[in-house]
Amino acid sequence: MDFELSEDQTLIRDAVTEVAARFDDEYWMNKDLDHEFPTEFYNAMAEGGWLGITTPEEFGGHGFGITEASILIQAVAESGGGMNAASSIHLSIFGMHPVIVHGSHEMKTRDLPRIVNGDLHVCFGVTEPEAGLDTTRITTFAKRDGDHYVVNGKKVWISKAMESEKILLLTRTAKFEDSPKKTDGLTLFFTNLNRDSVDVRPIKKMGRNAVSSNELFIDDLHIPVEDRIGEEGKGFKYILDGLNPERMLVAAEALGLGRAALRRAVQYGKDRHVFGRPIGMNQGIQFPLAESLARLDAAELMLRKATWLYDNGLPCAKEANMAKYLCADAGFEAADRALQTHGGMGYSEEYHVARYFRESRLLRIAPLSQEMVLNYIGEHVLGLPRSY
Amino acid sequence: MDFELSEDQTLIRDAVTEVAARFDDEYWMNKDLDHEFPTEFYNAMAEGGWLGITTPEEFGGHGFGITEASILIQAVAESGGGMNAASSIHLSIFGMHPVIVHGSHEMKTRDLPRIVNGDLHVCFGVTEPEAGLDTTRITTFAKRDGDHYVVNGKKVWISKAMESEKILLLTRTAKFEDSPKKTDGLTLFFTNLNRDSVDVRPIKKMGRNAVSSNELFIDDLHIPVEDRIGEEGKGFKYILDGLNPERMLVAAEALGLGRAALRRAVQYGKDRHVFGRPIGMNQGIQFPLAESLARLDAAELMLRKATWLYDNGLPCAKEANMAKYLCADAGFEAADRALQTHGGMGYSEEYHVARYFRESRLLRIAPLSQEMVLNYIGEHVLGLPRSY
Amino acid sequence: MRWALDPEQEMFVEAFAGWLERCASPASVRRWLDGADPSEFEGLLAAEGWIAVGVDEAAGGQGGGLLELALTIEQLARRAAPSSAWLATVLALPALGEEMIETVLAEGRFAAIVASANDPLDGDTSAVAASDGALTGTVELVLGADRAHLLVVPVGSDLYLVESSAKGVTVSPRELLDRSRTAANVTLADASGDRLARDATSFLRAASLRAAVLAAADSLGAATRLRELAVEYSTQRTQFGAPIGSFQAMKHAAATMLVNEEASRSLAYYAAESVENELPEAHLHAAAAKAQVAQAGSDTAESSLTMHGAIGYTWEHDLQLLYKRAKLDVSLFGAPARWNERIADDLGLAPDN
Amino acid sequence: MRWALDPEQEMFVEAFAGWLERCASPASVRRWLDGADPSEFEGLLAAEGWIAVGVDEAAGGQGGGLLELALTIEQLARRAAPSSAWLATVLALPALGEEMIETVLAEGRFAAIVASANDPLDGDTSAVAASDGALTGTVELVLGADRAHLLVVPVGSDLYLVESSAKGVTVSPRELLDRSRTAANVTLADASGDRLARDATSFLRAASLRAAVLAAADSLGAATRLRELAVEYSTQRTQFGAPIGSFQAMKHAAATMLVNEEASRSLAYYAAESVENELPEAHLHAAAAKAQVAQAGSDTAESSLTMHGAIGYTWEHDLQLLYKRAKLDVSLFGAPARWNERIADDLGLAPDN
Repeated sequence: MDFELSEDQTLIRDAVTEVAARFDDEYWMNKDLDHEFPTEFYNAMAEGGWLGITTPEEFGGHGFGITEASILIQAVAESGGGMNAASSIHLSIFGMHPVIVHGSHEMKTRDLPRIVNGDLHVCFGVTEPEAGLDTTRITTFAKRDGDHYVVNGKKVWISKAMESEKILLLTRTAKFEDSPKKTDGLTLFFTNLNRDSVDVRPIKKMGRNAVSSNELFIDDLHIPVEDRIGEEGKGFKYILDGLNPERMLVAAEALGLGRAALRRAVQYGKDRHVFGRPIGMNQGIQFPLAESLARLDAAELMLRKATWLYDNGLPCAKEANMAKYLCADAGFEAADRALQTHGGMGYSEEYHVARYFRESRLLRIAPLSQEMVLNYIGEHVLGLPRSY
Repeated sequence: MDFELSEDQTLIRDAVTEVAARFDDEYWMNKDLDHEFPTEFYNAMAEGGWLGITTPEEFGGHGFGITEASILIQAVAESGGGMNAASSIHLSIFGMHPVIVHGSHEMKTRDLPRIVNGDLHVCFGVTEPEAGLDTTRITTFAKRDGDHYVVNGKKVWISKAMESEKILLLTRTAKFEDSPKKTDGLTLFFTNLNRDSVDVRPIKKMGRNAVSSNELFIDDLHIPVEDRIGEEGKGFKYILDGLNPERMLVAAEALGLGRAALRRAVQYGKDRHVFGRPIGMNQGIQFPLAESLARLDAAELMLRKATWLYDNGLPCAKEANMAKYLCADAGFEAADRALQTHGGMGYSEEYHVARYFRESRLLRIAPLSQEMVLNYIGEHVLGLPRSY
Repeated sequence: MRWALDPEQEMFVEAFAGWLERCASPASVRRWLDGADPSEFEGLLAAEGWIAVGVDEAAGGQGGGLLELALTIEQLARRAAPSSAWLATVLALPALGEEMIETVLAEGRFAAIVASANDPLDGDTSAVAASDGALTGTVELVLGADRAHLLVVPVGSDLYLVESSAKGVTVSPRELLDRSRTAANVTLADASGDRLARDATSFLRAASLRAAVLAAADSLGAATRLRELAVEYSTQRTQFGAPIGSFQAMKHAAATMLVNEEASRSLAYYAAESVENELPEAHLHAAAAKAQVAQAGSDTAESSLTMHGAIGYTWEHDLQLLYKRAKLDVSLFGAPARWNERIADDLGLAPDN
Repeated sequence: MRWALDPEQEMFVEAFAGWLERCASPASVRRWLDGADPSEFEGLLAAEGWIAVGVDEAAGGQGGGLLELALTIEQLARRAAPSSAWLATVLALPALGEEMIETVLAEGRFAAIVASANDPLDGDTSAVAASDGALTGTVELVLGADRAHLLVVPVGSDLYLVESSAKGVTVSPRELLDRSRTAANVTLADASGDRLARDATSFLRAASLRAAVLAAADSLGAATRLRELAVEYSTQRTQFGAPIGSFQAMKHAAATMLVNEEASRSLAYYAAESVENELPEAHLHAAAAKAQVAQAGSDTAESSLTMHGAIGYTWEHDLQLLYKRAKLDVSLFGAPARWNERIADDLGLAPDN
């Protein structure tokens, strides 16, 4: 065993932390209040070459693994940028995985370099209102018509669709009821998010307001065949590949957010004096913060193990799920305690910990609920019968 | 980073698991109920050479580190032997550290091989009723008289004193009030537990009853100077060296115990049918068990990191404390949930999970309370002011 | 609205507590528990009429209702006194007719409902089958069955009365970690029973609510004593040069115990009156009392042990008796999860998937 | 013993709920909250006399006590209706004489006690100093100060009445995440005030207990609605081919909400009556209600959001209003930890180390 980060990894963490530090909490607070995409931050990350951290070198990237990607995104969230910062670049960092593995050479040559240089904003179109967590139940349909497909349907919770030029779009090319296996008949595209055929409506939400979440109403969207990724009907499999790394990135974001909240709480505990002594001297304040640190550190180790397994081609579903659960849990707990450390005042828009709290709460729900993770562990790790 | 156990470590874990598996839950239940030392188990461990896992090779041991020792003791606890199994060998495994580092060559040559072969049982005499967690407050006094010391005082919570031939005994050779620093004036001995001068009285307790806990009434115990470890007045420092490894071993025991409890709970969840279906199908049963697994796994990673740091000569106090906290917490939680999975019936002497529960509860109190760990993290890691 | 016990209830508590002070000293309790023989104390409880609390005076009882029973068990729990015979009997008595109750009380006999103490008492009643008054079947973990002379056996929607000394009745004691309560498996093999006039369904429904309230009150009593012990210890014990009660974590723990206790008392007494008066939401009040009071009692047990440190883990210290009692009360007559299932059904949620 | 609200109280709740149904529709509430302008609703509350609940009829009030106030705020919270002006006023009024109260009510004016909403109201009173009736000092985060015409200012053991429009008074609104309540910092710079006849210490002591009970009742109201929304949603939403209400984790969550709600209702109402009647342990009952009811409300908020999933996180869904309301109630007028400190002091533990 070896618990030390590699030299590259340490460099990445430090360099990204340095870039992110240029954008302070005020910046993020304002972006959040104004519901405004953090373009300056995004550009700084692109200029630093960080958007291509996992893109193969032949397409302009660095070719690093999920370990480095998770270190990067954690540093970004931990800076105080939280989910606003992370979501603005999340898809660029690892979302192109299906394109990299299964896309045509033309697609890769055409699109990947533009993602690396920040020119091309992308979003991920999977979830639908009626399907919920059961992806195979999506109904957005792509009907083949000569050299293109005609797509109709509705998507929901599509992050950054407002700001995106292209979308990674999951559709059905065969209906659920006509497919031999429920995971058959799904087809993945990477195509232009043509506003003439797609109505993009942002959803107002409790937090992470700098990056939009959207409903997509897709009405006869024409997609050229060459925008299809891999084979028709194999889309679910291509998405599945990315599921565990996705969990790891979300875990990293939750972790960073929790550390940001804890940092503020500890500082407040030192600075704020009541009856002539810092409130952090109170065990009622100090113990919960100390415990949060222990839980964050342990969750981070699980995340590191998960990314290490993935990068080494070993099975990692158990660890990816656990990392998501533990990081989301420890992150939210830290944010909640930070709020409490700040007294009720923490529950005021003026304090950044309230923003961290709202964002970290989201990570327990989406993109995967804590309960679904427990279902996974119960069924696939402990071997208990399926409970739902 | 690298999350794989070495070949040696895997071998140790598997071999110890195999030895421990010869002693089933009934064995431990009976030893516990009868308050009887598990001699057969102890002998089997001695015969396998396991008692010398950290003893240097020149004194008959294997010369492994705390990583291997913690893997060993975890496997022993995890077998179902729990704290009874672990406590029967705990001191032999790593407790001789002060002797190995600071003892005279004569002492080492005389005693260490007998510890490795199991012939010499030892105990650790530090805690006193009035001193509690504040070791510098002990008052057992060793007065120099020519070529020996004369010791008087009282010790409490001395595990295995009943069964031990020798004791590692911490005394004061200068009173607290006469010492320039409160950590000065303490002196450590490794000497015979002479029953003529020491009255050993077992304390009845809620659990871990196969290995005694004792009060020691020391009345004019004569200790030859050559039984002193290192210099007079430096005893605290010698003990301090072993504090972090001690926390790691306790963490490993708590972890093993938690895994034993979880294993039983999962099995019961599969086997027990109510209304025609296994109770493990209920999310109310399944989710807590799944979460416990995640917490145990994360705590184990913290423990591994702590032992890795120690074995590599790196600072490890933060991780050692966190490992103790997380393992004791996750272990107790798992035992508590195992009890609940068994219904109220789990709260019956007949079920092994009740034994695990009693033992794991002890580990949150002793040898170091969870609150003291939080004090450490709050003060020394987060940099908050001392709270007590 | 009455915001305190009425004077009669207060006198009752005082009288019973005083009696316990005399008749159930800590040393006596130790003797009964360590010796696993509570019969001396049970005999006293019966002889002095404490077991007739909650029974109409017309049936030879002392009067009072579920609240008085709750007050009784609260005091018993506070001293970790053996309670199975008493508790099983007061729960079983309402199944019998007035005349029979009078006889049972007069003879100092004990009774028990043959249903698992792990579950709400109105669970499955199919374990025992009846054929011409001959009963056959096994029920595990019946509270106080080992102490009972009379067994009230649910069979479908009927109730039968069986003498525990009758042919075909086997009562196998079970060992509980909490030695202040006892339980046994009851096996009936063609045992003869008399069918009682009461309908099993309504009787067990009421009994399950009464049992939930009494388990809550039991936990409350144990928690009260656990809090007293912790506060007392924390003013005496010093660490790092100061009484441990001066450390903030200890203060918060002690205050939380007291706050929980006050809340628990309101909940338990309110639930007792609600069940007694058959309020429409009595089942929710009983479930709330069971879940919250027992959980609070368990939390207090943990806190008290934590505050005591290792001394609390010793066999000689009374803490362990109360700790185990509070812990058992969580699952006694149905863990919160079991009660939740019923309430979920009431909420109109879909049946299990 | 009264185990339900009396008919008059029930009629009161019905009338007020009906009035809210008409005058505070979800759309109106949205408008008030999103526009950060609750004045329309506040005006209605005053004009229709709802703010005079809990005030003696002799002083122009509607009669009733703390329980009636608790019932009122429970209904307000259930709809996430703006409540600071109302709450601040009912807490401040008892500082004034009967005649003045009558005038204030008749004129539809609002009042507020100048003390931090973060702490129990009877905290430090040294923030403001008086010199010949001229007051100077700053108090942060005063609930409803931005809505108040009159400020009741504690200065040591005295109370002063200050017009918020007076010279030297600066009221700076603070932004809370929960938009259904508002707060402000109050700065006085040689502001002139009239000394009131009431002693600050006893007034604030009583006010702090009343505030704790009302924060608890507020949380209870929010929790009730959060539970209703969750149950409704779980019967409609399907996942994996079944309504999510059929999954056991959902059922347990829903049942736990309901059980918590019942327990909370008992605790909050009991504490209201205990404080109203100045029972010796009223402070414990208030602290218990504050700690447990607000915590249960916060738990319900979490569960309800979890049951809803992402839809509950949207701005358009009412859940977020109630979620934030329940969360704020935990710290409003003192987080449980703050109350615990006082109780620990009562327990006779040593002072802080």
